Amino acid sequence: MNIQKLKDEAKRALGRKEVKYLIGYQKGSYGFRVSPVFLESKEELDLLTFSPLCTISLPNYLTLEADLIQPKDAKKAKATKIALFARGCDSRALNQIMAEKGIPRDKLYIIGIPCNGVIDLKKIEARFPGVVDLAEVVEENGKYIITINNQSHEVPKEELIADTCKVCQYPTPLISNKLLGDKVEGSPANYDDIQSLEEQSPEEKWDFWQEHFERCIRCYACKNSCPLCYCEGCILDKLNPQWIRRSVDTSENLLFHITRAFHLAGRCISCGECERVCPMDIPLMKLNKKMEKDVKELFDYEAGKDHESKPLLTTFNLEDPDDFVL
Amino acid sequence: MSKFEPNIVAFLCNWCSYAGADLTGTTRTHYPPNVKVIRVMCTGRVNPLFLVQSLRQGADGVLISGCHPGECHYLKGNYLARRRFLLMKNLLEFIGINPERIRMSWVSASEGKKFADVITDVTQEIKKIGPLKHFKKEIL
Amino acid sequence: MSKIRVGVYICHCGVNIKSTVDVATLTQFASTLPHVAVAKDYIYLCSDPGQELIKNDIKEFKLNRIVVAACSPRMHEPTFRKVLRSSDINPYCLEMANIREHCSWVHEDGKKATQKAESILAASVAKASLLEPLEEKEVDVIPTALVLGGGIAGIQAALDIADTGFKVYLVEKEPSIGGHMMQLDKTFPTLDCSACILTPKMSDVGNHPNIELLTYSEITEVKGYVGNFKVTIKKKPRYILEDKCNGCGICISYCPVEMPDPFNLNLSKTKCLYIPFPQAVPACFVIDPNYCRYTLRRECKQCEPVCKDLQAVDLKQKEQFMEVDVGTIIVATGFDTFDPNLKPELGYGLYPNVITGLEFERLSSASGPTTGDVMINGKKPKNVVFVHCVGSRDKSIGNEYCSRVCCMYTAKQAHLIKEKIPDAKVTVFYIDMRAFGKGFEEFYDRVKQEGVFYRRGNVSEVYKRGDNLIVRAEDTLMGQLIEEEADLVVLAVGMVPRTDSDAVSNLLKLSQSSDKFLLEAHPKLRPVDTASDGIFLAGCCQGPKDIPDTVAQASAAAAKACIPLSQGKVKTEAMVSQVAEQLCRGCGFCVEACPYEAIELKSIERLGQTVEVASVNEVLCKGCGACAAACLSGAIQQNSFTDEQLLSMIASLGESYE
Amino acid sequence: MNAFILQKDKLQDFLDSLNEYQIWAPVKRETATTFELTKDLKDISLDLKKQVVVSKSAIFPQTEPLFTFDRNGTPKETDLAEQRDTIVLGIRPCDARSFNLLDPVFKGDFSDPYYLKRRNNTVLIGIACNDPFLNCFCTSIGGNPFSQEGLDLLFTEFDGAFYIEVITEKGKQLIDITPSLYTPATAEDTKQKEGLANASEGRVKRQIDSNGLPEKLSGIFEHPIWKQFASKCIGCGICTYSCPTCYCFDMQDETTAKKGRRVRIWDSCMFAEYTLHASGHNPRQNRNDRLRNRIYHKFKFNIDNHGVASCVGCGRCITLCPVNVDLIENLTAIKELE
Repeated sequence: MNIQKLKDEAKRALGRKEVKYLIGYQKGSYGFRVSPVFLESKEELDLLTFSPLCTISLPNYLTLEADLIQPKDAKKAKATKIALFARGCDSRALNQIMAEKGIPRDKLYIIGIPCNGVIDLKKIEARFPGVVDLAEVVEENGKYIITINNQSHEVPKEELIADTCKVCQYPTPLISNKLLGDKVEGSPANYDDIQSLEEQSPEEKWDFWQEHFERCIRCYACKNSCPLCYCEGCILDKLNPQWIRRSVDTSENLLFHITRAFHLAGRCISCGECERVCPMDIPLMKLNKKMEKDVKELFDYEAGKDHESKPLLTTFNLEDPDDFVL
Repeated sequence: MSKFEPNIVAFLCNWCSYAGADLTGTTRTHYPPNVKVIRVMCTGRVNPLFLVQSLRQGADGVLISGCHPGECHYLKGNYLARRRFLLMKNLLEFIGINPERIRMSWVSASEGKKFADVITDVTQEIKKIGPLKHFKKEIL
Repeated sequence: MSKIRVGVYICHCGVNIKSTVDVATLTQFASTLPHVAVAKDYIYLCSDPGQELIKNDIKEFKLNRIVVAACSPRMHEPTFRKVLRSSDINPYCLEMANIREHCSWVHEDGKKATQKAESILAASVAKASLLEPLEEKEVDVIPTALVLGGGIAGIQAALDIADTGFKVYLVEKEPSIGGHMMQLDKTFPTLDCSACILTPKMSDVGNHPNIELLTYSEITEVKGYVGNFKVTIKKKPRYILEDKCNGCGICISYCPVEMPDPFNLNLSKTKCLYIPFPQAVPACFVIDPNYCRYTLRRECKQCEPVCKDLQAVDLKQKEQFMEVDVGTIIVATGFDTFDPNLKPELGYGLYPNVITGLEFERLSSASGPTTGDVMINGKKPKNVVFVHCVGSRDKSIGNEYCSRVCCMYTAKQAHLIKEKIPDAKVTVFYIDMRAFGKGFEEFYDRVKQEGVFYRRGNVSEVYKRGDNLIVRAEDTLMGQLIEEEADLVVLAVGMVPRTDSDAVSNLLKLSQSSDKFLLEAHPKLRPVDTASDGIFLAGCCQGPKDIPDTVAQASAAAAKACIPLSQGKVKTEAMVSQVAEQLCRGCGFCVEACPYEAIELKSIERLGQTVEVASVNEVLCKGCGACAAACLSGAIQQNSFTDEQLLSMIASLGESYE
Repeated sequence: MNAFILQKDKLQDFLDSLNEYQIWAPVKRETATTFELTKDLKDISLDLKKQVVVSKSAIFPQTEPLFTFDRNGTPKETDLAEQRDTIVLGIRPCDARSFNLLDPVFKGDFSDPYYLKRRNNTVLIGIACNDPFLNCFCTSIGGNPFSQEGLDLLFTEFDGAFYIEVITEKGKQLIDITPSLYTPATAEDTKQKEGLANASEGRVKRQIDSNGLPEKLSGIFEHPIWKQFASKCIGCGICTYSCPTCYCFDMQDETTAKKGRRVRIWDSCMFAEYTLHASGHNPRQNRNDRLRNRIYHKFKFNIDNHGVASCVGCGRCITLCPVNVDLIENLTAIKELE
């Protein structure tokens, strides 16, 4: 993605009087990190960056509890729109949020960016440990050119790209006010790793998951980083009734992850944030992908395909599978 | 077979399956005493999380039973339940819970015999697989 | 809030419970449960002394929640709710523990049954201690009814309601009321003329001051709830003004277009400006826009000038919509006859001398295309074969039910053949003969004595050999294959739900049984009610039936429909859903999940922001709880079935009480 | 006290010599590295990175049952006598130092028997950081990659051996179990260790200037900078759950239909529910209120109350933050405010 094109488009967006601010990415505070940024004026445009390191889900910021950005420019006091960059998965998140009335379409100005995948931070930080100085990454011909302290390294894309991006079906935004750059072809639906787990015996499956659930520390980073987890009051926080005990043990953790995965069934848009942010490396996307696969195969439904679709679990088809019912 | 007596929680809709279960009683048709019933007005009320909550609270299996397709007292509750249930069942199966523990049936108000058959079948299947060990049954 | 004090009452039900469940142990167990202030057992709790026991205890122990461990709540919940109400406790603070139908009657081992009863009871106590008092609201009833369908069922229902003194809208989609009954020749088993007994009722309808007849009309939308339905009705254009046309019929001769006559099942022709049949109510003509040259191509217009005095012809008429407010609705939309094209082996549509029973009625009717002579290709048939159960009791086409009228109408038609063509050979192939009604068996006997051959056999094929038809069947009594020659084959087609049955069910939010007929609220005890309060069923829309049954059901439905109308008020469901606005994100999942459009989003202020939250119309809500299961944050809850209450039962049942 | 050398091939023997104790140690799992109560000594892996789950769980566990009760309401307290003597092995010097910062909380106005019992019967064996990790800033907040503070023994990894500094009597007792495993360290060894220490200290890249922070913070409670910091915060609990000095907890009664228990569970001031009142009012309604509180607590209130910042410079909150909320960046910005 040509950064200048991006800035030009951001400039145009910020020039609109109805746009309150723009959510984009800026360079992070160290190493490979990138940070979200909230731009209110054209003067701040130089902060903008865009690279395969930009993993953080920007749509997530539309649904956080309170908008902390207060326009400094008095003229923008009445502006209602938020502009933001959106890749394929982000656009699906936006569609899904809009379909669930999380934000109205007319409050968004979406700058779509076809996406070639993002880097898994855990992978790159393992490959180049201890990098504090800001590093830069560009993608060229199937390789990442990584510049650290003026020294560049080439790594094949395969080795660093986030797993979820490898099987991304919708890299090109499905909704946008302005689409920058050329369409990127998505990969066909691929659920090989889900299938191989499905084929195992109940005991083997449980062995696999038990080891993961046992580790969870319930920091809720998965929940909070998810652009689709934004209930007004999460049932996990409730005391009356208490759906999940606060005790951190395999049993309650299992309950938490089932609840989370189920609440995302037909809603998860496969951005992979939950898994990327998990400090305990729990393969959460396996749960989400399992739901995605079933929802698609059983009910011919995909989350975030358009911003007016009906929710999966409040609708039905007369022909829905029935053979499991006694 | 072992002496394991499974504890099974069943969610029955008021209009069909609960009435069907009543009929089973009226006709004195016997079935195993392992299943305990929670009455809801409609299977559409059954939050799929109730299934997993039942398991974590100590049940070895769960059953949802409602009206046959098209016969829902509330028009579509059983269709909604069918969809929600299937997804939850698949999710639980995916993490290693035997799908035999999570069952659904259509039992109408006139199918007292079928209700007894369903309960007998569900109980026997769960007896075969044994107690559920994924959730800690005691918090102490 | 006062402290929760639960009273637990365990019924012996004579020996019904006591002989299996150890009630003494159960009572002792109950007294150890949390919040239980008193636990007692009694021989018959539903008896007056049993009810008194509870009432006295409520006072003495200051109880505010009651658990009755006895029979099914479907049996005696109303009884014990009354006990609570009369003791000034909210009737919804009652929980029934079903230890009879679900325990003592289905288990033999007393020890295990007692343990299970303990589990059931503990869960009920857990829920009871969380129950909240609920309020039943009252709404006014609009003292008007709407009857949908103007066949004999709708006619009877409309007349009964109108005679009771309430206004009725009778909506019929055809140009005249009368329905299928009007097409019949004679009626079994009494052989009185169908039209003769029906037409007086039709004119009663036309003349009744309380009936507003809306023919050639359909309902397009139904909103609201019992007592306050808002129904939108579409009046299709007749192109003849009903209030001006006097039925003189001069215009007909000027109409140059012929079309198949729908009343005669296309067996004859009529003009496209027509009256369905001479006795039609209203006696008003109609122009079929699918044939009229003016409506199709803006040509012709010959009829208009003819009616210059009355000016009743209006070829520019448009469809009109009207909205009516009614308190109750009766659905009497009738049936279709089975389409025998779905059984191609019977040769219908292929051979003109294979006809349906209803077509036979028109052939035999004095007002029919042959003025009552049974003629095929201008000849009187000599060999007539009737085939029973066409489209009924037939798994291969998905209709497992018996249509209940075909045996008898075939007998009647066989009799008519014998009457009109005495030398004809009449053979009836039947599977089982069902002559269950008053006078039916006698009539069947009479027909047999008239020389009609009844052969028990499944017809497998009708085919042509030379000029004649051959009906091939297996005689299941003789166990041999037989072939019967015929020059007329009459298929006793059964009744099927109307093609618009799905549409009606969607409009009125009615359930259908698996055969697609509309579903009654209870097959035995509420046969004319539906699951939707204030909507009742009459006639064959609910399932096949003959004329007397239809009329009886129509009168029953009318009586039921008049109850709210005469009471003037109805109580609404108390176990409705409620929204905790502070937890609601306004996603609208509940709105989608609700089968009754009882939930909508409304704007509220929250922390200085305008946000949308769900809002329940408590009158529309029927208390199914689908919304509560759809809500991710638990913001919407169904009264008496809240997450907290159900989870408390789940937690309790998870325990072992062994 | 003195120092010893343990050859690496004797490490297993060393671990075996500790069989009277239960051992918390870094464990290499199939997919992640954790710090846990080891089931098998073979799982222990000392060459691991800084663990996500901090070693504080060994003494201040995430979930701690305090007592149980039955339906009659009779409580049964957790029997502290059943606590086994514990070794925490492979703890980093910053993490070891954190216990000294936690102690005033658990034995201040009120003595917490659960914490103190564990604290007293736990031996801390540290491993010095030959290489500082990403975002380590211990040296600018009173710590050091080779600091002995709070430790009983400190291991420094040499090529084929560990250099063991005996810091306390408790530590000495461990060495005395099987003295034959060790050889006394030579002056050469000590010099080598000091060389490693100096080199490591020099490689700590990130720094903060914590001087004058409490004073600075006093004047900026309502400053818009908090909204700016928090605008990208997503409100998860990683920073606090991974922090070795965070000690906030919640008390919960967990019940089944027949019995229950009271448990103490870590809580996070970054969760909205942390300060949510029963009335529905929340004094820290927004993310900026919560992020501000976290920084105030660590760099003002704790200094006011205990004379030291509640931070050991481990950098976990920075490294693990999913959205690059960077404590050092924030503190630096605060220092630079007019």
